[in-house]
Amino acid sequence: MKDNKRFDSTIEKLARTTANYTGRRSFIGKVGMFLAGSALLPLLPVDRRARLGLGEAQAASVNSMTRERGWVPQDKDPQACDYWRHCSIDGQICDCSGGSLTSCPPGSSLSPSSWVASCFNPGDGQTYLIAYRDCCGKQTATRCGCFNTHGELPVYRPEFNNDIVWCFGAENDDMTYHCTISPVVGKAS
Amino acid sequence: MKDNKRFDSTIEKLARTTANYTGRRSFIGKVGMFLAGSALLPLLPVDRRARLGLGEAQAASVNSMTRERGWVPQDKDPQACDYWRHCSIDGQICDCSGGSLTSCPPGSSLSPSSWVASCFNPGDGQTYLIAYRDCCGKQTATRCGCFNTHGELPVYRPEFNNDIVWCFGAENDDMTYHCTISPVVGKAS
Amino acid sequence: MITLNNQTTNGQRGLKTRLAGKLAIAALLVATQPAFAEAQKAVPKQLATVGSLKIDNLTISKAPPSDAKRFYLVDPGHFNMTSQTFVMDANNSKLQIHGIIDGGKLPHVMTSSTGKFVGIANTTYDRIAHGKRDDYVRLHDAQTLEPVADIDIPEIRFLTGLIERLSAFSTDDKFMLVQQFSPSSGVGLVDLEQKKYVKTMEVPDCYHIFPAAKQNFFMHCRDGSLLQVAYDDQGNTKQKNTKVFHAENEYLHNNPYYSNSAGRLVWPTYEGKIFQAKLSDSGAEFLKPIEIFSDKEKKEKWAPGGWQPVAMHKERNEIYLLADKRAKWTHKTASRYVVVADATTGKRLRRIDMKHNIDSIAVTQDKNPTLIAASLEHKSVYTFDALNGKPLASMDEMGKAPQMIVTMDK
Amino acid sequence: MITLNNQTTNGQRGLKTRLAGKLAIAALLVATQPAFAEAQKAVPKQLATVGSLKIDNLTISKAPPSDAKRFYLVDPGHFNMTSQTFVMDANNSKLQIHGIIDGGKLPHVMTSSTGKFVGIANTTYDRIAHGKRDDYVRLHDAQTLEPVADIDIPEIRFLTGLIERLSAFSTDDKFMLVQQFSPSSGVGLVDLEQKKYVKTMEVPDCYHIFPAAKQNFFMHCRDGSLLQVAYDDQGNTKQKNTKVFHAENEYLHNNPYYSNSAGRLVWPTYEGKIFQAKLSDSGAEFLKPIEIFSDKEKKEKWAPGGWQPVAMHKERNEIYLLADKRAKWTHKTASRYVVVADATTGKRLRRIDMKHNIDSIAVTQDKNPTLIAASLEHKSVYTFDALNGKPLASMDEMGKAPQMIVTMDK
Repeated sequence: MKDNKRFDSTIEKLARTTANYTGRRSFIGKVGMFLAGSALLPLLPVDRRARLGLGEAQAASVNSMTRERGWVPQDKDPQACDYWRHCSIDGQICDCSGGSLTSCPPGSSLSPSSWVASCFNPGDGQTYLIAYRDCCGKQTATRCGCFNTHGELPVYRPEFNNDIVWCFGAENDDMTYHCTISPVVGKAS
Repeated sequence: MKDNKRFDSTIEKLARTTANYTGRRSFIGKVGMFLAGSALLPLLPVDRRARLGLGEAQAASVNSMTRERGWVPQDKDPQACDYWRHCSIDGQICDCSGGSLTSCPPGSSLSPSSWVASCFNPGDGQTYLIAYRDCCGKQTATRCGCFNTHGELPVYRPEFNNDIVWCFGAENDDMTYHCTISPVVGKAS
Repeated sequence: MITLNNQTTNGQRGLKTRLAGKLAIAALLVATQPAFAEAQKAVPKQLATVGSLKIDNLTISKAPPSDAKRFYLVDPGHFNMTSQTFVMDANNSKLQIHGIIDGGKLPHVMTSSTGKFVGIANTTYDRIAHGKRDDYVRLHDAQTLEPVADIDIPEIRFLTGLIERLSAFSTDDKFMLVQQFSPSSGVGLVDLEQKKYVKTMEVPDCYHIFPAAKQNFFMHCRDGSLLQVAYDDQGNTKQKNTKVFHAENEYLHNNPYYSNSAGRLVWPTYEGKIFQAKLSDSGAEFLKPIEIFSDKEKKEKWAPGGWQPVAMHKERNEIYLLADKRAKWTHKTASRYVVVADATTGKRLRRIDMKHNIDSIAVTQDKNPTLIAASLEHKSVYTFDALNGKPLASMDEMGKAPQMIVTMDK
Repeated sequence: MITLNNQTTNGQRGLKTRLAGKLAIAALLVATQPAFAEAQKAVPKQLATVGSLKIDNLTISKAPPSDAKRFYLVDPGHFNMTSQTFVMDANNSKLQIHGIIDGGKLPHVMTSSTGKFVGIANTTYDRIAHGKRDDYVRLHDAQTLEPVADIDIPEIRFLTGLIERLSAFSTDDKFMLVQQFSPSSGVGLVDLEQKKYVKTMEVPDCYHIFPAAKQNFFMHCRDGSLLQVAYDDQGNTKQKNTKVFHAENEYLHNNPYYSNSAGRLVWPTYEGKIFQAKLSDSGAEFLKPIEIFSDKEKKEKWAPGGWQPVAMHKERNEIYLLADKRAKWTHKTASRYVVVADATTGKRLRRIDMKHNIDSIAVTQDKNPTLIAASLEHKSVYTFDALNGKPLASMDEMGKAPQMIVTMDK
């Protein structure tokens, strides 16, 4: 996870300045972020359907970060809270309730707005930018509650804050949280 | 609890016939119930405030009837689900959320309708008629969930059925269940 | 392809584009169009660009078409103001969750005979659990789960811990029938095709709604008879009672098994006697009651118990009863076993040990039936091969109180 | 005195009165008047007499007057559509629950300076989590818990995991201020006396609302400054920024301590540095920041963490910080300890081991202060003597996610 710290540092600064009306730092001088196109995205090694075939679909919501150990990601099980892409999720994993890592469950609506985090993938040793999207317009899903805060910033840095109901711009403007998907936006070099 | 069986038997018949438009049994021939006035009610030996003084107000919702043992009442702790008056309660004990055995919590409304059961008091060896009243107009209270079915009858015998939201006639007709109180109506001889 | 929504780059400075070296791709991204043109207004303008990244290939999932293995698991959260219905299937010996449909207090969930939609009758209040009450029925597409109809009804729903047949679709899915209890007994008639409420039909002191063909339904009355009601499109009724078919001290469980298509009613008592009837527009045919437990078993305290204690596989003519050894008056306490009996002879066929405390059971109607079991204690659903009892799959975190299983009738 | 409601005795037979022997009292009862005359219509007529027994001396409880030990424990159920606020007090070293007030999604709970009422800002939807949104504010009497005002506001509430100061009463309880985030930053002004919404006042990219006297409030802006806003009754504002008082990488926790009456702001960073200010209509006075942990403790990984991590006892000038040894980026994970420091010197006064994983803390402002601690894990609230750390009382089953403690300011 050696890349992680530097990336956190740069992306934080991007956020504080780009939307700051009275910002005191130059945007250009600080940005060190590099977003690679989706063509570079790795194929995920996980087939979540295969997992269900084991016969026991038990939510792994306890596997979130702990006070003592912090964030220790794995790359095998996207329905578990310690799956690497979920490093800054706060809510429910859609994959456990009829959605997937990149799709909302039927009948919910996908918000166009997001908070972001850089998450380290232990499978390939790379760090990626995840733009969490909330699926909205339904009550909170019940499965796979997941509360991670790796790189999570306070509410005055909203792009990095996972407490906000991120349903801005969702259909009908229903500001109601159902669950969260964890799409990769690009690689953080 | 020797009196209990006979009382159950008689009170059941009362219910089936009194409200039955096409009933086949005579009301008069069957009623063996005897309701004593409230002057005969025993003073409760329990001071619930004293209990709180112990410093730990832990809900005893697990102490309800079990499949193996059935209903085994006690007369010491009215906030516990196995307290004798709660023999046919289905919901939350108001005493745990700002009410008492005979009062609804602030801001809720008292329903004038009730289901009833005959409950055996191990303290004095007597059986009493309890007319459960629901407190209404609020979301379900969170504390002291209690699911007992001693003498509980199916929905087509509604006066003895505890599944119904018993808020008929409550203020504003809010058919919303908050919690239940367990007042004694009289002694069943 | 990734784009950045540059509508957020206003303010005193805006997003500069003098980028170099590694930033070339980022610059490219910024230059493209805003992410969601129609949604721009609602995305807060103080968000930085990273707050509204456009990402392709994000979708809304769609459930597969409903088949014989589809089922709905209803979680009313005990007496919660809101409820959730899990949309699931048991295909391929697995358990899949396809989504969740919201509902109000103590919802009635009804599947259509074709499986194309599922209906939920709801009650809400405009101030949480207080204020103005609103009763309505929503029909949801079985694949998108989106509401396809939202029909207002009078505020008459009889609110109880979930009893399945207090609302029902007619056998042809053209009407919905909904029980009123207060201020008097009635059945509301909803025309689903015209999406309108017709009227509340008066009935005597009877409960449950068991639809039969040609605009008939049956109810069960306090005295132990059934009431047959025929209704026309305007809600005019003809009513007649059957004989009293069970004794006063033979208490029938709240949730019997009933099939809209077959008119088959299977109704256990607290002690394990099972009454059966075939209901049709020409009347009720009562079958010979079955004693599901032997005298020896009764002495060992075997009796049914749970919330939804009985199921039937129609083609196999098998009755499934949730049961265990139990003390008197524990008729709603969870059980660990299912006993299976021939519906005609009452002969015991097998017993399935589910190894968990189970409150509700159902059986799919296909040739390789699945036994579905829900547990309040574990907030989980379990499946078993209904023929050999082998455990197949399970799923946890099914809400607060997953209490009712609604399966397909065919 | 017991009476039976004989309004249910109609039907084909009615309730006969030919009673004898032991039945004499029952007969007497039946002869008396109906139980609740005004409610008769709604009590189902098919109920037998036993379904509407009149019982005297049944009441609705009333909470004692609010005092310094009164507090409110808010359970939003994480992101649940409905919420519950427990009305409690910590008098006599005990914990008493006086009732529950319902709320909508992610409510903001505000106590009035007199303690006479408590306000809850709510958001609801008319189709559970969907459809028509309604934002409103309700004021509840602190003893009856009944709503005494219900004020409609535009649908602007900024919905987040509970952050206490996104809505606030003005220091004189005449106004309520409520933050808007989308589509742009704003603060809604509600006139509580006239029970009407005034307007949404535009503000820059700033967060939280800290009221000061004479119709002023402060917000905290993205760049690290405070924004002072003075408003008149019509919502016209004068705005100015203070200096930037903390560095960009000094992340401030979401829930600072703030006192309306004293204008005292206490705000810890993720790493335990505590910024302080005194806010008034004449501006912000920044105090010298405190490092709450020694270098040695920092090496041992001591840092604050939890949801509501800081409290202050004003008269004693003591800061209470929820803290534990922890890995980086676990700033919201529960902690087991409270460290107490002098607010001026930063000197460590004591450390309290709460022996449970605690998410939120608060301290009462009386002379024998109580430390109140809430645990999401245990769904419980605990109290401790704030001066010697002795455990006093606890109460369990406090909903789904008891996350925020709102105490009296005085």
